[in-house]
Amino acid sequence: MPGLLFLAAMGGLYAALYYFNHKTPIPAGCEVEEVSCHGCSISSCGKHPSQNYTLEVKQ
Amino acid sequence: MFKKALHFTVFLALLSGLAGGALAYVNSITAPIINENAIAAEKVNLVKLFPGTSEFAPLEITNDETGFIQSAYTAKDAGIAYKVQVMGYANPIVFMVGISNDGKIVGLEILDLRDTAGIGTRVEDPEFKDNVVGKTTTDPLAALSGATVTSGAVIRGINAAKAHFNDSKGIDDGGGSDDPVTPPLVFGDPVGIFSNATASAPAEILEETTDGDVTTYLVASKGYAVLEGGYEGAKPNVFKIVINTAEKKVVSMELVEFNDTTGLGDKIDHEDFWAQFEGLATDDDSIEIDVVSGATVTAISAARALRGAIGE
Amino acid sequence: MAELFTLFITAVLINNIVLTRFLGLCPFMGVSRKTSSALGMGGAVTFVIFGASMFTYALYHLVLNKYGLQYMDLITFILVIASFVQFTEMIIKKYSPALYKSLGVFLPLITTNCAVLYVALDNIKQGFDLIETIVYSLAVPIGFTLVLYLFSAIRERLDLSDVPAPFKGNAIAMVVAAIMALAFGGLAGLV
Amino acid sequence: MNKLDNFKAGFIKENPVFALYLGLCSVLAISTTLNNAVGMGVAVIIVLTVSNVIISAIRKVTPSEIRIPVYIVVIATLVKIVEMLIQAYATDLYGTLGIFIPLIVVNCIILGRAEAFASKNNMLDSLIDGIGMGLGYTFGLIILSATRQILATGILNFSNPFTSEMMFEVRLIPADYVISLFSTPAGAFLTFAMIAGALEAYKSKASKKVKEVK
Repeated sequence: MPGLLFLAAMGGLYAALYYFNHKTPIPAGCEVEEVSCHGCSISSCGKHPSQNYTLEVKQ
Repeated sequence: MFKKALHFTVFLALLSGLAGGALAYVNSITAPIINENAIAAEKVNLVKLFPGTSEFAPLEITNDETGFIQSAYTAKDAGIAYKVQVMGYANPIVFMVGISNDGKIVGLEILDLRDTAGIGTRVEDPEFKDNVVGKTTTDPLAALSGATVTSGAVIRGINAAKAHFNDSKGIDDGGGSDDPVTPPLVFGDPVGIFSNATASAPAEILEETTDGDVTTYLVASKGYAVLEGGYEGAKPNVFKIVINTAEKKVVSMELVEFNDTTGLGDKIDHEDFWAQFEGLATDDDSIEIDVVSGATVTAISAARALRGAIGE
Repeated sequence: MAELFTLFITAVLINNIVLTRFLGLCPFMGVSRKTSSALGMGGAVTFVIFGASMFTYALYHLVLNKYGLQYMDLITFILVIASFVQFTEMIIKKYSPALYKSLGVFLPLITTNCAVLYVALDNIKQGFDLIETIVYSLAVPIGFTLVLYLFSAIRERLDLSDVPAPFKGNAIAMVVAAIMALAFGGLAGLV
Repeated sequence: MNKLDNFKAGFIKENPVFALYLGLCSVLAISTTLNNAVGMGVAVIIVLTVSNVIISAIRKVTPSEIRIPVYIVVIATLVKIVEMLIQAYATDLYGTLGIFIPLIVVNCIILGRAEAFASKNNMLDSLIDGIGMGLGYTFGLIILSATRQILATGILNFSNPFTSEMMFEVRLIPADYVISLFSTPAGAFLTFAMIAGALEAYKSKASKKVKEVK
């Protein structure tokens, strides 16, 4: 049982950090790097085309 | 914004909790099977240690200070088998040692040994195993002379198992040391004090002090470093020899300065070796001593020193 | 000391994570077009592997192993690595745009980089102590960076050469990796 | 019909391994023998299918902002479960695949399908997609492993992963003519490059034909 609570706490921490990180805007002048990333298939990557979350926030 | 964050946090926390529950459930099913498999893989060796026993159960090791014991199994009504890993000469050595319930070492199985062939691998020879198997958990164990690193490591591992066994059975081993005891000396062929072997390179008396009947000599005698090594700056060994001139007997002999190979020649510095000299008659030209196996040249240098001290 | 040095050299050159373990190949193929981005990626990977290994090592020995929760290693390691990356990215986004530009942009690529999880798991599997963990967790990403950098330098030239059409892109990169693996194979007798 | 086409495309034209370069790490590392390939393939099919179904089932309640962390937790749990099952029931397979089983978590193909397909489709379609993609992955893995094993040892064999009983064994190349280079890492890269190049050549030829017919 303490194991489950510990795991839940870690999961919660991750969710919170993930959310706040994606709320934090990318500093000016850094967006261009997205172009340099092709050929990679990591879809969890923020630069992956399927990751349109940051764009949603901007709108 | 924070309300949203809280919502996400709770969502993933719940999901993680569920995931943990699922993991715990599957683990509770598979853990015993995995345990059994591990024992099955180990069983071949376990049976070698405890022939006639087929029921083994893993034993949790909690109070092993050395960290050598990897795992342990209790053999039903027979004893405990320990799987031990120690650092050998260059690579780890893995072995299993079985201790019966009456406190005797019943078997030693070397599982992984990659030390020098012919030297370190001697721990697999009957000579070493016979030395270990049959001893009780309170007996000290001796390393193999000439292979002290590998055999010493194995013995430190066995001692860790012994310590755990004694601890769990409440046997008092007097806080037995972790280190192997000095191995007993292995003697080689005898050499006469006045034989040809000692005539070739006469020893040199450095100092002579007489106190009544007792004369003490400091004698420099060429050992391995000078005779065989022959490198620049090689020095002879220096011995202190006490002779009772009235009784014409050697009283004692000891090594004062050692200049031969460490780890080989210095084996002669052992009470068993010196005991041979005590009481030798100086007027008898047939007296002889046994050389030390593996330290022959240094041992002969001692004989040569005595010849020098007695004189022709 | 000598053993630690051997561990280091082995992890960097002989058992190079990219060329013999095939880990971290995704960024290897994706980010290895320019030497500058290869170095940025290498720096970010080094930071994350080292940091994540320290956290997971502590987590395993102080929590999981103590309370018999070894079976939760994988999920907690993943959560630690992912949280660590998110946290680091957030901090440097907010406080150091310059650092973000050189290293931070690679961070999101790393969460699911197999090399990070591999090192975290391997530290436990090999039974390393703290010092060995530190050396190993630095050596592996250094080896990664070295190979990534060499590879990007080769690829910059490869872009100018005439490659058979079906091999353009990733296939020719694999051939280059094969030749590099052969070359690194020659270092096997080093220790 | 459309579904079947999708299913088929995963094998050759959009093979996750050779065409999409997904999950390369484990593909190259464990592709030394046919046995490993099948074992790894089955593990991936199971994880991929079950994760697709679960993610599709919870897609309505999953907040889109944190969907990636949700997927990661689901996948990590499944992989650990599969790892424990393999360790318990197929010990030999566990011994050879070792650390590459937990690394399925970071295999891009699983997260990729979760994101691209399961999060947008119903459970049945996600199930089919998982099986199809998993089979495509296994197919790619088998091709690579069989090629390497034959070139490196001349022998192709397969044993039951649960009982380690040998099921078949054929020698295809005499022992004097085998190239052991193909069992080394360099051989893995080289074989992969050749197969990927051949697939690319086949694809461009096929599309030319289509144009000519038109």
